[in-house]
Amino acid sequence: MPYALCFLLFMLGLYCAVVKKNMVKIVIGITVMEYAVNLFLIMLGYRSGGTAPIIDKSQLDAGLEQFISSSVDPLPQALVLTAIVISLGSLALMISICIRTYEKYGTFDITQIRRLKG
Amino acid sequence: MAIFYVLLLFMIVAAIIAIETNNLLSSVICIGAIGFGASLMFLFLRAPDIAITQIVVEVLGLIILIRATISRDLTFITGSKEFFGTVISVVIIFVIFLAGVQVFETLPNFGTPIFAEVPDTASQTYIKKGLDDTGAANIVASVILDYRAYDTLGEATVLFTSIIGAAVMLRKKTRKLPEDLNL
Amino acid sequence: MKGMTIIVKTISSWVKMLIVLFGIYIVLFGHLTPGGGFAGGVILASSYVLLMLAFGREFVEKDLPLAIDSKLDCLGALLFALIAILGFALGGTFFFNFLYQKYRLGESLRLISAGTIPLSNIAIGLKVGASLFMVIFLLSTFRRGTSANK
Amino acid sequence: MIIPLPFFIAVPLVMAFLLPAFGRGGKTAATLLANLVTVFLLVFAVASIGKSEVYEIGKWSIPLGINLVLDGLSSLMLLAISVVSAAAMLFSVRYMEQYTAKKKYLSLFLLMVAGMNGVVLSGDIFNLFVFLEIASLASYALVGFGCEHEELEASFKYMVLGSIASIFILFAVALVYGNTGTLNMAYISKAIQNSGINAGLKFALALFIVGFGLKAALVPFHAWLPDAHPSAPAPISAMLSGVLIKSLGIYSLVRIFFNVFGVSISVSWVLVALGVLSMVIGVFLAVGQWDFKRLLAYHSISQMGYVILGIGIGALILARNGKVEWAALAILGGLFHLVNHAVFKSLLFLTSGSVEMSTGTRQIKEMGGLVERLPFTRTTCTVASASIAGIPPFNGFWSKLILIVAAIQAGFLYLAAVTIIVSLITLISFLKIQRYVFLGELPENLRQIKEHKGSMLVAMVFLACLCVLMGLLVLVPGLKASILEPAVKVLTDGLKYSADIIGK
Repeated sequence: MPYALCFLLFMLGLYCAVVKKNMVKIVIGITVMEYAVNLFLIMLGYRSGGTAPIIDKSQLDAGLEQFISSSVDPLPQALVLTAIVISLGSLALMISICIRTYEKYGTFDITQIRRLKG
Repeated sequence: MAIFYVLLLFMIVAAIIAIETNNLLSSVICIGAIGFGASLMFLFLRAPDIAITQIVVEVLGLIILIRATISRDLTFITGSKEFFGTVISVVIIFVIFLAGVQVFETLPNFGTPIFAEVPDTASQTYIKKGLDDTGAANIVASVILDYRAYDTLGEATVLFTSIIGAAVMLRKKTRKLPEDLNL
Repeated sequence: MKGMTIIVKTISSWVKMLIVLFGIYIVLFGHLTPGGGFAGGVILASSYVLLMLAFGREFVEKDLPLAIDSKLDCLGALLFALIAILGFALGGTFFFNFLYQKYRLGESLRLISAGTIPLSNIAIGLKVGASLFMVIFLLSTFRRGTSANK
Repeated sequence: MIIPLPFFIAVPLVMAFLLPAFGRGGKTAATLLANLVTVFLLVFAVASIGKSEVYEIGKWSIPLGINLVLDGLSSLMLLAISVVSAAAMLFSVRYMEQYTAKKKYLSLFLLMVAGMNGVVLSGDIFNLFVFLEIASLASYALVGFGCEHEELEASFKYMVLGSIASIFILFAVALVYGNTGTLNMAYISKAIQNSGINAGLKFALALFIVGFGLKAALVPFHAWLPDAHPSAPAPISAMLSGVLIKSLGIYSLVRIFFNVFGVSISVSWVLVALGVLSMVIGVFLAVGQWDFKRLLAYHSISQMGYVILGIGIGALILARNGKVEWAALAILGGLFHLVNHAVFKSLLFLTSGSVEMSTGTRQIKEMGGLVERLPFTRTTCTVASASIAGIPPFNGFWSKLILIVAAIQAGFLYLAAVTIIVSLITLISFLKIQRYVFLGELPENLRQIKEHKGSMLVAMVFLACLCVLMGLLVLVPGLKASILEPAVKVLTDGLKYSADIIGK
């Protein structure tokens, strides 16, 4: 069930990116989609009542069995760390394109920015 | 468990407001709300690394987004909406949603991750041997900077690319004048 | 933009130190505690963003010129690539954790442990900090030109 | 001799990190170094022909670490990428003098090349996504490099659709991970063979098709291409049309479909349908265009249809357990057309750039009689046009012939007929270019223009020679056996991929 809510968030972002006519809104839609995917990945690795995949002194002294049987999946976390930075990079590039376009056209409305046909 | 539903619903409500409001600034602020919701969610999902990264990235991302909207002439969206097109898109997206929701039943239930069910997955090895193999107590760090360091090189490169790209897009003079061309 | 009042300036120049310290801590202890190069790098960048908001762009431009910032960006990326290539030169494969696998440097749960991981964190922190500061600086210095036509 | 595989990525990356740090005077040195890198990559791509290798990064055995895989298909793609990038880089030396920020341009160019090399060598599905993002982000910035009205609009459109495609791919990766618990392609394939494809994996495959289809601009996902490719500077158009849509779109799709998920009849029909749609709609949209580069861009969609059609027919035969030789012939046609298209389409875009730089316009109607002023450009353009229209003995003829023969052999007579008709319309469209651009009367305002020689000319002649000679790739058995057949074998072997990788 949490997966379905996460997918709903993804679809809301997709709706915003596809339907809206304002450049900043489109960027916002894409950002929402990225959040949804990141959340989905982390959820995949969650273990009920689990611990974070970081070993501290007390766990090391107690032997690692406890840690091994309760740690959540570290791999999706590594992937999401990568994905977050990628989305930040693409956000920066997208916003620069938006600002430059605004400077040229004086509007964020893509219905008014339509020099290219089809 | 309940906390996840609360946070997810909070994020969905914030997303709906962000999408439907006509004021770009409040839209951006709602994005901030989603981001902080996601950060809290990461914390409860036992991913402190991601929570920290998400929250700091969120702050910078908000600064970038606000920079795009503020100090522009219009922060309000005007203009008509194409009713027919919107309805069709909503219907299509709703159908994809209904089709997609079935898919999640093939996944293991929430709270019982796949890596613990299938024998010999990479993640199990990371947890068991991560400290011995790489010497890092933070298993996530050992994954991103040792086991899968190559991904991280790619990720740093993505950031580098986007910064160079942004510098290219925002440069002042873009073309040389014909008299400057010495061909 | 001349910046804000003297109170804000004074406080933010103190707070900036703390943020930089915190960022460095996050970067250096990335292999032991949550955090790491990315989070730390973003925190480092935000300290300069704070300065920029409080003092104005010209001040920051003097403190950390854009030319140097972009060189730092390249340097961070190159350092990370260098770690990868050193792994090749000393261990035979790309990204080989030569310091840990070969020389067994440091002991577990200490600052100096985990071989190349802290070094990679430092390189990434440098790179991320420099590049994110640069993009915000660029975005905020970009002024609407006169060529906007409707 | 073969260099360690990561160097295909590391060398352009390190150079790309280095170039923006050069001082004011370093432009010539930067250009020289960037050209050296592309030539270096070309040399080593040629040296890697016929080899196959699995490289485990950081000495972590899979699935712990990430592996790079060099097999026939990757090495074919590497060859195509390095040939086109060497020519486009050479062309840029002079062409990009029109713009400022050349060092940043060179850096982005090399990042794009590194991203594409990373995609074709990667054996890990998430790693493939990361490198796909590098190449995509670099291409978004390069499309808008001129920062004029149309360029910005095209760049934004491209970036929005491209980002949505990337997120779809990431979501599909997440679904695959959630269902199989691994990210390595070989292990995913093994898990799928053990437990079969469930609904989640089917949905992931659908997302992959949409995502990679968007990147490859197959009809109905083509909306961005006719804007983005003409707006970019000419060498970048050549790179985008020549190799980017192939390595990010077609290669990734084919790799995942054939080697990871395994061929199935329904998806093969989807590929055939996408191929026919792209072929027909692309060419009809192209005929009516009067903008030189826009016309070429629509032809790219159409020609990508040929590639995906050939591969789709091959997949269909394999999925029906038909004769492997027939499937191999269809796939050979598709892959050979892919390589040929990389060469002749990038040549066409380079010639259009040369024409645009001399005349200052892209509108075909404003040109005419350029054969007097631009004789070399005209010759190379004629060679490329003959290739794309499928006139013997140029390379396009051979691949189209193979495709038609394969379609007839497999019993798809109507597909063969469509292929021939589309080819004829392509011919008409390029006769139009010859007629209005190079023949006819020279307009008054173009009397004084002169041809740009030097590096631009060298790049064009290099590609034109390849257009003439590449027929040998199928005619000489030795070349065929060392370059094309290993690539075909990777696809016809299908799911044996995982056993090969895990076994090594």
